[in-house]
Amino acid sequence: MSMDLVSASPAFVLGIPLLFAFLTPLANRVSKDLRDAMFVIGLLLTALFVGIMAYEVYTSGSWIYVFGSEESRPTQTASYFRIMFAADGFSALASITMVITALGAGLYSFAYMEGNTGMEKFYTLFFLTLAGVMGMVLTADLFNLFVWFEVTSIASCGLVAFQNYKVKSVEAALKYMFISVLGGLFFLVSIGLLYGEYGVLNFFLLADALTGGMIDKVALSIIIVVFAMKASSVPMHMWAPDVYAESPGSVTPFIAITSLGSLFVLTRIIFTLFRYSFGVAAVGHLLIILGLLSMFVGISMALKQSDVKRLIAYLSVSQIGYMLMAIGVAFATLDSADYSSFGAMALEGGLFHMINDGVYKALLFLSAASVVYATGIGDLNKLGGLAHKMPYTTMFFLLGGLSIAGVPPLSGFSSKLLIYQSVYLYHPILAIIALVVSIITFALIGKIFYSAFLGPDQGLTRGEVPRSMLVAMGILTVVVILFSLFPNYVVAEIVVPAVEGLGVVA
Amino acid sequence: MRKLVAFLAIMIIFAFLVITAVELRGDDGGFGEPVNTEMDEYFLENSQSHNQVNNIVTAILFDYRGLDTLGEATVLFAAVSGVLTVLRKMKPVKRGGKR
Amino acid sequence: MIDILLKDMWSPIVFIIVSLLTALVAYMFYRIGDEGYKRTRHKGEPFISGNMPPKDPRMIHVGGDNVFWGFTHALRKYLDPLVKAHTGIINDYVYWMVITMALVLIYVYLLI
Amino acid sequence: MNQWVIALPFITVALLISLGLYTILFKRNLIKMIMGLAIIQNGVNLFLVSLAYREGYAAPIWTSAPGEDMVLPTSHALTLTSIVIGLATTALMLSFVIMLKKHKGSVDSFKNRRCRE
Repeated sequence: MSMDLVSASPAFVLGIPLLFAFLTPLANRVSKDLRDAMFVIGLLLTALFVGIMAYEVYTSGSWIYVFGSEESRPTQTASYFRIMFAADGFSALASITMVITALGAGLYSFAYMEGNTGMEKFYTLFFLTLAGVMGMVLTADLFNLFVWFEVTSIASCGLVAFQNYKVKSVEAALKYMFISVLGGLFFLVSIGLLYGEYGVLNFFLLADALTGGMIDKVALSIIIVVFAMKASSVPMHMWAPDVYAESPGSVTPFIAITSLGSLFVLTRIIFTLFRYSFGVAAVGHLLIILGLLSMFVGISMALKQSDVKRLIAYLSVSQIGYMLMAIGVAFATLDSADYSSFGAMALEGGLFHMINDGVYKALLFLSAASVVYATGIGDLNKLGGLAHKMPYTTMFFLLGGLSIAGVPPLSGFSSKLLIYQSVYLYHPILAIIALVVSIITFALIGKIFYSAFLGPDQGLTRGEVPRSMLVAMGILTVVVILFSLFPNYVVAEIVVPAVEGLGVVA
Repeated sequence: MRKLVAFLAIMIIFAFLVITAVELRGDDGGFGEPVNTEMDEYFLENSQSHNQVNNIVTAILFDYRGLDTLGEATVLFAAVSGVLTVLRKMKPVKRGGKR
Repeated sequence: MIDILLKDMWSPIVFIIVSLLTALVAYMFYRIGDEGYKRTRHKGEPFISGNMPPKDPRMIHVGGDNVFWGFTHALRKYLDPLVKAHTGIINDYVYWMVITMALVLIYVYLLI
Repeated sequence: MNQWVIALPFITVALLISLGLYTILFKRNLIKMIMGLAIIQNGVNLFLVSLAYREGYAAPIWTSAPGEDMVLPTSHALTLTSIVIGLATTALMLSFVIMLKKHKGSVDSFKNRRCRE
C-alpha cells in the first residue's frame, strides 16, 4: 500500500491541486473559513507529495509512472503508448521550486486579497495553475504537455485579470492570453508534424525515432521559439512586464513561476529530443544568443522603469537570460570533451540558478507587493522613507535584492559563480557581459532600495503589513538563507540528480 | 517597413510549412500513407480486448490517453472559472495610505 | 584555462566568518579614535550645492528616476529607441514572435 | 509534381495558418484578431485530422468496419481534445475583450496600450 503511494506520488503531485481546485468552490458554500482551510491543506498536501516524490528519487533512483497501466513502471514498449510521468531528479528539482513559491504566494494571498469578491474562484484558479505547471514539468508526453500548457495559460490569465476593476490588469491578461494561445497552436503544429512522421508522442520513443531530417528541424525550432516565448526571452518578452506589473501582487511570483516552468520544459525537450539526432552546437549557440539578448535588453529596459514591479519584472527577464546562456553553453559542449571540463558545470549552474531564481524572485515580488499594499503607490518617484515604518519588509527586500544581484555570500552568488566560470571557459566575452549585467542589476536594486525605503519618513504608511504576509515572506527568506549557507549541499543533493535526470552524465 | 517585414516573416513560415507538408512521411509517402503506425495499430488491435469498446477513439479518449481528457475537462473548468472571474461585478478594493 | 576551480574554493560560511573578523578589526580601529570629538552645528545635515537645505525634511529625498539620471541620460541614444519599441500593442507582440520564429527556422535550416 | 498534388490538404493547412497570422498582424480590431486565432485553430485541427487519413480505410469503429482496415484513431482523439481547448481559450479571450470594452469603450488594439515601455 505505502509502496503504491510512493510509486504513484507523481500522479498525486498533479492530482491533489486538481482535486482541491474542484473542492474549494464547494467548501465556500459551507463557510469561508473552511474554504481558507482547504486552500492551506491543499498546498501543504501538494508539498507533502512533492517531498515524497523527491525523497524517493534521491534515495532509490528515478522511475516512470504510467497512467492506467497494470504495471506502473514500464517494461514493454506498449506501456510507452500510454501517458507517463517521469519522476526523476529534474522533475523533482522543478516541482520543489514550484511548490516553495506556491506556498509563499498562497500564504501571502490571505491578507493581500482580503476584501475582494469571488475569492473561491481565486483559489480555484490558483490550484489549477499549480496543477498545470506540475503537469508541464512532470509529463513525458508531447500532447499531454500541450494540454497542461493550456491549463496553465488559461488559469494564470484568470489570475492576472482577477482584479477586473483595473483596466490595465484585463489588458495585460488579454495580451498574455493571446500570445500564449498563439504559441500553443504553433506547438500543436509541431506535435502534429512529429506525430505524423513518427507515429508516437512519448518523449523517449520520439528521442529514439528522430532522424534529424527537415520535419524534425522545423518542429523542434518551433518548439524552441514557443517555450522561449513563454519563458519571457527577448525579443518575445514584452508580455512579461505587463503581466508581472499588473497582476495582483500576491500571485505575481506565481505567474513568474509558470514562465520558469516553461524554461524547465524547454531544457527537458532540448536534452531529450535534440540530443541524439542533431548538431548540438548550433542549438546551443541559438540559446546563448537568446540568453545574451535577454540579459542585455532586460537590464537596459529596467534602467528606464519607474514602477517598482515593472522594474523587477525586467530584472527577471534578464535573469532568464543567465539560465538560457548556461543551458546553451552546456548543450553546445555536449558532444565534445569540453562537456566534462566545464559544460557540466554550466548545466549545474543553470539548474541551480533556476531554483534560486524561483525563490528569491518570489521574495522580491512579494516585498514589492507589500510596498504597494501598505502605501497604495507603485511609483518610485513618489515613494520614500518606508524603512522607518516597515523594517521587516525592508529586510526581506534587501535579502532578495542582494541575492538577485549576486552579492556574496547569498544564494544568487553561488549559482552565478558556477555560470561565470563555466561560461568564461567557453568564451570570455560571455562571462564579461554576464558580470556587467550583474553589476547593473546591483545598481538597480540600489535604486529601488534608495528611493523606496531610505530617506526621511514621508508619512506614506502607518505601519508594517499584516503578520501573515510577513510569515509568507519569512518562509521564502529562510529558504534563501538555507540555499545561501549550504550551496554545496544543494548542488550535490538536488542539482546533480537533476543533471542526471536529463540523461547526461559527465 | 514594418508591414513588409511582417509579410516576409509570414511568407517564410508559410514556405517552411509547405516544405514540411511535402516532405512529411518520406519521399514516396505523403498524405494518406502513414509510415510509422505501431502505436495506432496497437490501439486498433487491443482496444476491444482491453476495454470492451467498439469505438476505438472512445477507448483512446477514456483509457489510453485518459489523462488528456481529464486535462481537457480541467481546461473547460478553468475557462469557466476565468470567465466568471472576469465578468463578475466590479467592486474596487481601496487600499494603502493611512489605513 | 583556469586550473583552480573557484567553485571548489567558494564557501559561504568561511566568507561570513572572514567578513565578521574584518568587521571586528575595523571596529577595533574605530575604538582607537579620539573620543573627545565634538559634533559641530552643521555636522550631519545634508549639503546641497551650497544652498540651504529645505525646511521640509521630505524634500531632501532624491528618489525614483533621479537616482541614476546621469547614467540613463548618457545612454539615451541607446535606450530611447529600445523603449520606443515597447509599444504595448498586441500586434507588435505577435510581430516579434513571428519574426523570431522565421529567423530561428532559417537558422536551424541553414546551420544544422 | 504528383507529390504536391497529394499533399494538398497539408498545403491547405499551411495556407490557413498563414491567413490567420496575416489577420492577427494586420487587423487592429481585437475581435477580428481573435477570429484570426480561430482560423489558425481550425487549420491545426484540420492538420491533425488529415494526419489520420489512410486511403480506402474505414472509420475506427469495429461495428461498421468491413475488416481490420481502419484509419489512425489517435489523431482523432487529439483533435477532439484540441477543439475543446480552442473553445475554452476563445471564450476566455472574448470575455477579456468584453471587459475592456466596458472599461474603455474600445476594441481597437492600438487604443488598448496602457501597459507599455
